[in-house]
Amino acid sequence: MNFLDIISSLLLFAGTFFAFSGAVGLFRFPDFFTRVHAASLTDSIAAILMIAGLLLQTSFDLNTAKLIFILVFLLITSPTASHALAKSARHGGLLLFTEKPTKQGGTNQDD
Amino acid sequence: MNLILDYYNYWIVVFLMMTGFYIVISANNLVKKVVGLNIFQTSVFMMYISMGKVAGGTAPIVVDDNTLYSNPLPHVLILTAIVVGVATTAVGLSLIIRIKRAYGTVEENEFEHEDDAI
Amino acid sequence: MIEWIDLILLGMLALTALRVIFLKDLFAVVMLFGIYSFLSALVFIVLDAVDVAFTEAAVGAGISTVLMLGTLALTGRTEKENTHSKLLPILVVSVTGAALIYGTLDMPPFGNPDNPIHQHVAPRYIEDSPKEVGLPNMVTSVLASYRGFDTLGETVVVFSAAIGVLALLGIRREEDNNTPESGFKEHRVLQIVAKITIPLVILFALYVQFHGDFGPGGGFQAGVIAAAAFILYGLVFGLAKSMAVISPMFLRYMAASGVLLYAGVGLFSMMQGGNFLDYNLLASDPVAGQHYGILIIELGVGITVFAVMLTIFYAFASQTERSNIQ
Amino acid sequence: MTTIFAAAAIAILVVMAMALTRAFTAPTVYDRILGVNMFGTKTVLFIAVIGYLMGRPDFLDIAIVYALINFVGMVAVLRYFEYTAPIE
Repeated sequence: MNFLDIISSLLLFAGTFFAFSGAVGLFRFPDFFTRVHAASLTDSIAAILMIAGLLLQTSFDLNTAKLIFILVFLLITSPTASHALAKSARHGGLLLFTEKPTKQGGTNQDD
Repeated sequence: MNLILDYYNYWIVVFLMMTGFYIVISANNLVKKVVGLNIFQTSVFMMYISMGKVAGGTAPIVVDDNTLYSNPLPHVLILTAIVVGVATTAVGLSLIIRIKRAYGTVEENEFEHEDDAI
Repeated sequence: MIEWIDLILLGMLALTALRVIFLKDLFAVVMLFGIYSFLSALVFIVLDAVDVAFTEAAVGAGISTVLMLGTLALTGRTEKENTHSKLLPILVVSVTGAALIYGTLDMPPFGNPDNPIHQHVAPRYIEDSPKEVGLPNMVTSVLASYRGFDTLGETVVVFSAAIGVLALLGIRREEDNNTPESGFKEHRVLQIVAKITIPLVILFALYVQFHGDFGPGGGFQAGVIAAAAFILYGLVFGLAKSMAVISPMFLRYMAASGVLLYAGVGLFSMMQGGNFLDYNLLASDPVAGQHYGILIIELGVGITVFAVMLTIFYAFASQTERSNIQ
Repeated sequence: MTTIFAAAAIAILVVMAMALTRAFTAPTVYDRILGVNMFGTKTVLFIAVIGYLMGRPDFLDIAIVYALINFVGMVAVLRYFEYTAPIE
């Protein structure tokens, strides 16, 4: 294990930690909007950390370019998807957990 | 124990196949039937790919000499089968849309009782 | 290690398939089917079939999900209560499953290099194709050269699927511009991000098309990825704008010309005095001839698959838009 | 280094399993989509890591396709909701 390997494993470890915390947030937060917040933030930071960890393992070649492409693509699309999802959830009538449910009720069971 | 190690892959694939089969024959809704058909189809693909795997081998793209590669032949067959599979799925789904327009329903037990059923 | 990952992925697949049985909400069924496709592509990667994983991820998870959602928008979202007896299907399924599992006991063990399947044709491909065809990706060599005739058949099947969908659904063109503007009106962020992403995706499709000889990829995958870029455009900006970029009529010519390009290479090699699709005669050097042949027929496959996928999307989307307006 | 990659791969698999559970048992439709989306992005990272674990990192193309298809799928889902109200 040389110096680069140690840095890269630390980055990978941090990335998986954030990914895991995001997944826990998916279950533990009280309403949809807080859950989407947890999921989208940790998605981005996990992608940055893990791909940085992998980047340290490549020599400077095509794989480096591909990893950077993946990172850029994820950083553009993943927050956009979360934003659009949260927006259409708001338009679709989901309520924050602090808001009082209206007559019809704010939650939805779909099973 | 050896038996399980040798065959677990095939067994799970058979299980998936049967799940897809069950959805196809038990579901009422035609869209769900198509999903079941796709699950069945994908598990057949997995069966082929499992047969082509060589333990300790690597993907059949040349790196250097004296490397053990997995069998490329099933990959070729399945690659084209996947594209043909989505083409047939598209035809099936468009048939469903036509059925919906002609009978007003896509539940198979509902147009059995209609008078205008063929 | 890899075996354990394989086992975990297969377990997740089994759970997903089981969950699909009990769901009545068809939207959730389609979502889980998308996950199922993604998971099976992962299994393909673990089992060394990278080209197959590439195709399954693009085709199974992408195009199939989009088409199923389009169908659901027309046919309704919930499955009605099942009136069938559950007993007979369970019986049939367990008997068939037991027979199949009994059958697997006679199969050679999983992953053993001495299995009969690895003794016959495959060694020839693995040992000779890098020399005879000169490409590192054996799957592309076998697909486009050794089994080129087979692949021509598959391309024709894909082409005829487009004909089938067009015959069943047809594509409605919006003649009058009075129809309500489709697309996301209020999703401004999505529109801008889509504008940034689409060129990147098309660039990536071209890379997959022409790098497919050296890494995973090829005409089938590239066609689907390029179609996905235009599908994204159609979804975000509306079908009318997408049809203004590539008209359905042009797509029909494209689909046909791809097949013709493929078959034309075969006829050309016959005129050179060889067999149908014998690329050795396309250039003075056989290996260079193989290169030219594979490049051209992969291009033909890519064009056909792109045009067919986009035509199918147009057909489905014009159905949904029409019913939405009514 | 292989052990580190293996550990990272297993950890991402655990996260994927949690996202899958969320997609199985979601309280609202949107939670289900969120689970599916999270599953997709974690899969991209999983493929990247597993490429290094298997010693063939030149298969990162598949990760790119996953990222792309995940996005297209999300847009298709949101588009579908324009036609059918998600809350009945």
